[in-house]
Amino acid sequence: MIKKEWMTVLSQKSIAKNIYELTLEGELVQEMNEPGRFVHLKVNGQMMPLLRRPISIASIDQANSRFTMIYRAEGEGTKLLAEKKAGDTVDVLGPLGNGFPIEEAQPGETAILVGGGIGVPPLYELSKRLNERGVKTIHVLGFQSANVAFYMEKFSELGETYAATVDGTLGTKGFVTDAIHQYNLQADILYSCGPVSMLKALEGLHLTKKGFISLEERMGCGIGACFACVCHTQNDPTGTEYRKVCSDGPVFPIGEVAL
Amino acid sequence: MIKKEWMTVLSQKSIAKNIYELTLEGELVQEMNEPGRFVHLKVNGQMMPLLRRPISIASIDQANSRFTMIYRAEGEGTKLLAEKKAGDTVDVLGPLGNGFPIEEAQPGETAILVGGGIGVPPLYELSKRLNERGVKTIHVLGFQSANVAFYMEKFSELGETYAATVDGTLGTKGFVTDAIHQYNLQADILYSCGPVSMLKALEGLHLTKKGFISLEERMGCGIGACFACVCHTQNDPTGTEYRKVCSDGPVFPIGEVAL
Amino acid sequence: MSRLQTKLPGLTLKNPIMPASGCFGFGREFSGLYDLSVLGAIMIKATTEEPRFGNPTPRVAETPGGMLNAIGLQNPGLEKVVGNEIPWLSQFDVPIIANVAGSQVEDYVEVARTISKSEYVQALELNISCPNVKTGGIAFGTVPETAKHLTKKVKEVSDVPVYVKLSPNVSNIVEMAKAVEDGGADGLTMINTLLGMRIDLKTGKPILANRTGGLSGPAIKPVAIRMIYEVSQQTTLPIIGMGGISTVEDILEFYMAGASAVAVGTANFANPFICPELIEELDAYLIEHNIDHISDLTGRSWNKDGKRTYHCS
Amino acid sequence: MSRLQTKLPGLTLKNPIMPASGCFGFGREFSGLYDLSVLGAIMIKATTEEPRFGNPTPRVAETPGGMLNAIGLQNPGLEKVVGNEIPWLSQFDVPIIANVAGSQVEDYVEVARTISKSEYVQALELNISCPNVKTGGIAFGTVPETAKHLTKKVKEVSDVPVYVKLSPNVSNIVEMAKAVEDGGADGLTMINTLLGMRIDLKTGKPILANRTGGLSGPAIKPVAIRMIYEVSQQTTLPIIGMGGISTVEDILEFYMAGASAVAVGTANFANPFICPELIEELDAYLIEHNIDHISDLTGRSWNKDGKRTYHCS
Ligand SMILES: Cc1cc2nc3c(=O)[nH]c(=O)nc-3n(C[C@H](O)[C@H](O)[C@H](O)COP(=O)(O)OP(=O)(O)OC[C@H]3O[C@@H](n4cnc5c(N)ncnc54)[C@H](O)[C@@H]3O)c2cc1C
Ligand SMILES: Cc1cc2nc3c(=O)[nH]c(=O)nc-3n(C[C@H](O)[C@H](O)[C@H](O)COP(=O)(O)OP(=O)(O)OC[C@H]3O[C@@H](n4cnc5c(N)ncnc54)[C@H](O)[C@@H]3O)c2cc1C
Ligand SMILES: Cc1cc2nc3c(=O)[nH]c(=O)nc-3n(C[C@H](O)[C@H](O)[C@H](O)COP(=O)(O)O)c2cc1C
Ligand SMILES: Cc1cc2nc3c(=O)[nH]c(=O)nc-3n(C[C@H](O)[C@H](O)[C@H](O)COP(=O)(O)O)c2cc1C
Ligand code: FES
Ligand code: FES
Repeated sequence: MIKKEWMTVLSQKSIAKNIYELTLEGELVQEMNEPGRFVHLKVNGQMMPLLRRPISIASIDQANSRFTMIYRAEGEGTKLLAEKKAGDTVDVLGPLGNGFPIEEAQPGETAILVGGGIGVPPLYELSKRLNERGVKTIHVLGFQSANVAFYMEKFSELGETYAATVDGTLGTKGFVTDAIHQYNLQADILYSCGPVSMLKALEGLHLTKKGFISLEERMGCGIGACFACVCHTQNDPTGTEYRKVCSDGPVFPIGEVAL
Repeated sequence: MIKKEWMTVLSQKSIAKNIYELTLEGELVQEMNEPGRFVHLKVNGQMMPLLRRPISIASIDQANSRFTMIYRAEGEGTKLLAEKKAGDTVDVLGPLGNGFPIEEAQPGETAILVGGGIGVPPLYELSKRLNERGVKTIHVLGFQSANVAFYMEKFSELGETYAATVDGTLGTKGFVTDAIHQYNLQADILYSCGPVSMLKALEGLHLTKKGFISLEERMGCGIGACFACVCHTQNDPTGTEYRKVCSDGPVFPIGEVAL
Repeated sequence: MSRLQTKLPGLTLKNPIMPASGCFGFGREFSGLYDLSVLGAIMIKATTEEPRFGNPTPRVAETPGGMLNAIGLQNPGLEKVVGNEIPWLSQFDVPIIANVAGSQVEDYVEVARTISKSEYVQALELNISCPNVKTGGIAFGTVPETAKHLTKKVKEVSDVPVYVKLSPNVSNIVEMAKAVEDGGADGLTMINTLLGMRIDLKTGKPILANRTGGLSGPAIKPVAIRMIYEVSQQTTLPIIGMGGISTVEDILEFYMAGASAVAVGTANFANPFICPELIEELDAYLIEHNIDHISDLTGRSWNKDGKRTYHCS
Repeated sequence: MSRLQTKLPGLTLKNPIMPASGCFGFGREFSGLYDLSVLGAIMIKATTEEPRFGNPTPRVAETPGGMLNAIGLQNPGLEKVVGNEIPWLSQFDVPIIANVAGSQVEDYVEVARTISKSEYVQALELNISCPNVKTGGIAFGTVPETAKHLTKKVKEVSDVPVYVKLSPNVSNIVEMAKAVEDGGADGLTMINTLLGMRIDLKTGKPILANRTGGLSGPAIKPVAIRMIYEVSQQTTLPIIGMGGISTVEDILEFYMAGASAVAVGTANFANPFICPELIEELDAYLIEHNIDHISDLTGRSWNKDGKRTYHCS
């Protein structure tokens, strides 16, 4: 169920240039069942900034009623969020959307998890869950540069992990697709989150039979009521059929929505 | 000279219902020479609230580069101000306007200082200075009720002090003018700050030959550039002659401006 | 909560607070958050004759104290709205106000005719402030004669009272209000959004794919208050006020300006529970301030009595 | 700072940042805070033929992300402005743009004639967005023909280029801009304030004694950007943009929308040092981003080149 709660900041730390890891505590964590869902945050109790910010759930610790997000402090809202200290509170609406279906990967199969930039975070909880299920995970993480890369070690603990950076300062120089080619990576199922250009390139690779991608879109309500975040379907790319990223997604099977 | 400085909160405490005493530290205090001038405060570094808030200087401690204000937390801005804690900073523009002329009271004379509500604070520094100059001070302080009264003891230390409250919970029941009548108070010079209705009533009393009153008006710039805070003069009550409360005032000789 | 009960043409409302059109879809999503029966009414998303996908994304952008949207009237079309959405919503004990849009007079007339015949629809809200209309451009909402004509045509076919939603993008809002009053409108809803734009400094292009969009939220409240103040003194039509409402104080301000009910749009995004919260807080406020009935406040800023034609009977 | 130097009709500016009319008086007060010679120009307070006291107080009210003002064109009158204020201001090395107001065509013409003959005035800004005009009401700023006629009459008598200040309270800003272009305007300044109101809940009355006032500040920025975007594509007149500017990012947004210079109004109240600060920051921004000249950004949102007629020569 979707809830709204003032959750308490347990810790906040900078883990790369402008990248923060924020852990919150509260009841709402009990509703978090699936990797790939997101929360919608109001960074203060004031009128500005007006809108909530959608941020993915990066890892869940239900036993302790905590969850962690990783985000880039860039605009007005995320910069204010980065100022929060342990003990402060944050207004959280969530969990929202539909996550990555882990049941689509069978125990013994190999899943390739491909993330780009701030699309990486939701793959972390996903990888943990897949591994628990006995699915082997390969991680390919793309960043602009080494100084904004994060969680390489954490992913390495869960499976093979490759990096690609645009400037070559970490891993393969280039994009995640370059790393996939370089290491000739193979898998049964693909899970991905990142910029549309990356998702498109991955779709074009036809690397696996099954695949799931997570989209980003500017949002109003975050719950499916305002039609801010819709996209066309591949079935009806110019017609009136649509999906809402916030409530039908953000995760879709490859081939469902027009990128 | 008018300066703008991020000053540091030394202390903030609630001294009556919704009434706060706030002490700030910084260079700007060196510019504060006269009682009755004010500062223009931006309560945060954000876009809302947009405008500064004018608050009187209640007492000045130049040796320690500190000054104190007393204000009522009522609207959006003053409520945010009330949240400031020691160590926080406040954006202060000032000192602004022209204060109470202490040289108009001669040593040995008696000054009556009449304040109403949040008009009381600037009279405190004034009273200290008059006493230093050898002027005897009588204080008449009007409040709605005992629970919003403040600084009665501090004023008592400087001279005879009378209270008037609308509900009679402290001192004379009624207005400051009732207290003045009740105790048949007499003086050589009047200094007053408070609501216009009170200033008008005082003007009507013709209690002293000389008198100075401090006005309030909604302000834009606070420095005399925007014409937000003008008032007519008694010489030309419907014409184009005017005074700006922020830069010609807030203190005017009785009889100068139309109330 | 009888001090909140509100009677307007075609509508008997438990309370005068309702979600504004386009910010609440057809209620399905919010029904998962709270019981929609607590609401005064629901203004459903604009309905057009044919299904519409709307504009490309991005469709929203944030601005200082407000937001821009260019949804482009996305909706499943008249048939599905009347066949599925409205009947589904009728399970709740809450009046439905159907927002009617179109590209030309005939479209509006067709939608109004059909949707007003739905047994669950209590009133229409004629959206003449849409920037995407084909014939006449924004003329429906900015040219008095055109607005009057449209209102008349819709009134001829509607089985329920018709509220006309005014656009603030005009020099003379009173003239527009009088025109639709002449056209037979039963009430007004105001204001729709102000036309605005934001540019993304990284790309140098407008953030919205549609380039311009409608500005809503607290930033536009002073414009809404001013327009309701002007119009409420010059027409006898009841006004459902909207534009930046997010607190009880805002609601009181709209009433004092001249509103007889209010709608909450953008604030639902920051706090999806805002409508039920405001309903409770407004009731508490009236009790605390010994106000017998919310309608006593209508027009208080210009009318000593504060009594108007439309209030609880 | 040659990358900031800006040439506009009648004006050679060290930089394109100037205080907006009405927010800076005649410069006396701000001259005590910093050297006015750093400014690109100064738009002085509106001048009318006769001295004016303006409206009763309160004259300002705060709104979400903005403020309302109803100063009512208080000024010492043409004679004193030309005789005292302008000569005093001429001690600074900064172009003066005189804001001209009036109640009827003849007033504007008279003020324009006299003030444009002052050796210190480089350009006029025709304020046709004042809500207090006698003849024709707000017609000067909202009826294209009237605006065109006025512009023409003023152009006939003015010794310096005439910029017309457009009101945002219209349905079609392009039509207004084209009308004053036809009337012979040399440039546009936009936008003036949106008409708004706030009600004091304690008294139930409007906060402003004048009841309505002009809305300025960040809240109106999206409206300004939209209008400049539209107008800059449809006329060849250079635009001095304003409406909510308080950061360098805001200035860039105005340029990308189509402005060739900018003015800062309300932000001077929150931070009286804002103009010199923005001038330094803008220069630093251009250096950091390898932008040769600020004018390269003009119209970038709709024009690939971003080059327009008016820029540094
Ligand atoms: C489902 C989903 C999950 C996300 N998960 C993460 C995450 O885990 N970590 C992370 O760093 N970022 C994530 N993002 C992106 C994040 O929402 C934006 O970076 C953030 O909203 C920008 O806010 P701001 O205050 O920095 O920028 P501003 O420019 O101040 O934002 C202004 C408005 O635009 C919206 N906006 C701006 N950029 C984006 C964007 N890229 N996507 C969506 N809305 C945007 C904001 O939400 C806000 O409404 C996610 C986005 C979506 C849709
Ligand atoms: C010269 C001067 C000295 C003052 N000294 C004091 C003082 O020492 N202690 C104190 O408590 N108050 C003082 N005031 C009044 C104080 O400025 C207001 O109470 C305060 O600005 C209200 O702000 P707010 O955020 O509470 O209210 P809001 O309603 O949020 O204010 C909105 C806007 O209206 C203005 N405003 C509202 N009420 C007033 C008012 N009464 N006077 C002027 N502007 C107002 C605010 O400054 C702001 O711009 C003084 C006013 C003036 C003009
Ligand atoms: C995302 C969004 C979609 C909207 N869609 C519609 C619509 O379909 N029909 C309509 O009449 N108004 C629509 N509006 C306007 C609102 O109903 C309302 O008039 C306006 O937003 C002002 O109120 P607010 O400031 O409370 O949002 C929409 C507003 C927003 C923000
Ligand atoms: C207090 C005040 C007084 C103003 N006086 C004038 C004026 O005399 N003439 C004029 O053309 N515009 C006047 N304006 C409008 C501004 O010049 C400017 O167009 C408007 O405020 C938008 O810019 P901003 O948001 O940066 O303030 C005034 C604005 C304010 C806030
Ligand atoms: S954000 Fe409102 S429908 Fe998706
Ligand atoms: S507040 Fe601007 S002139 Fe006084």
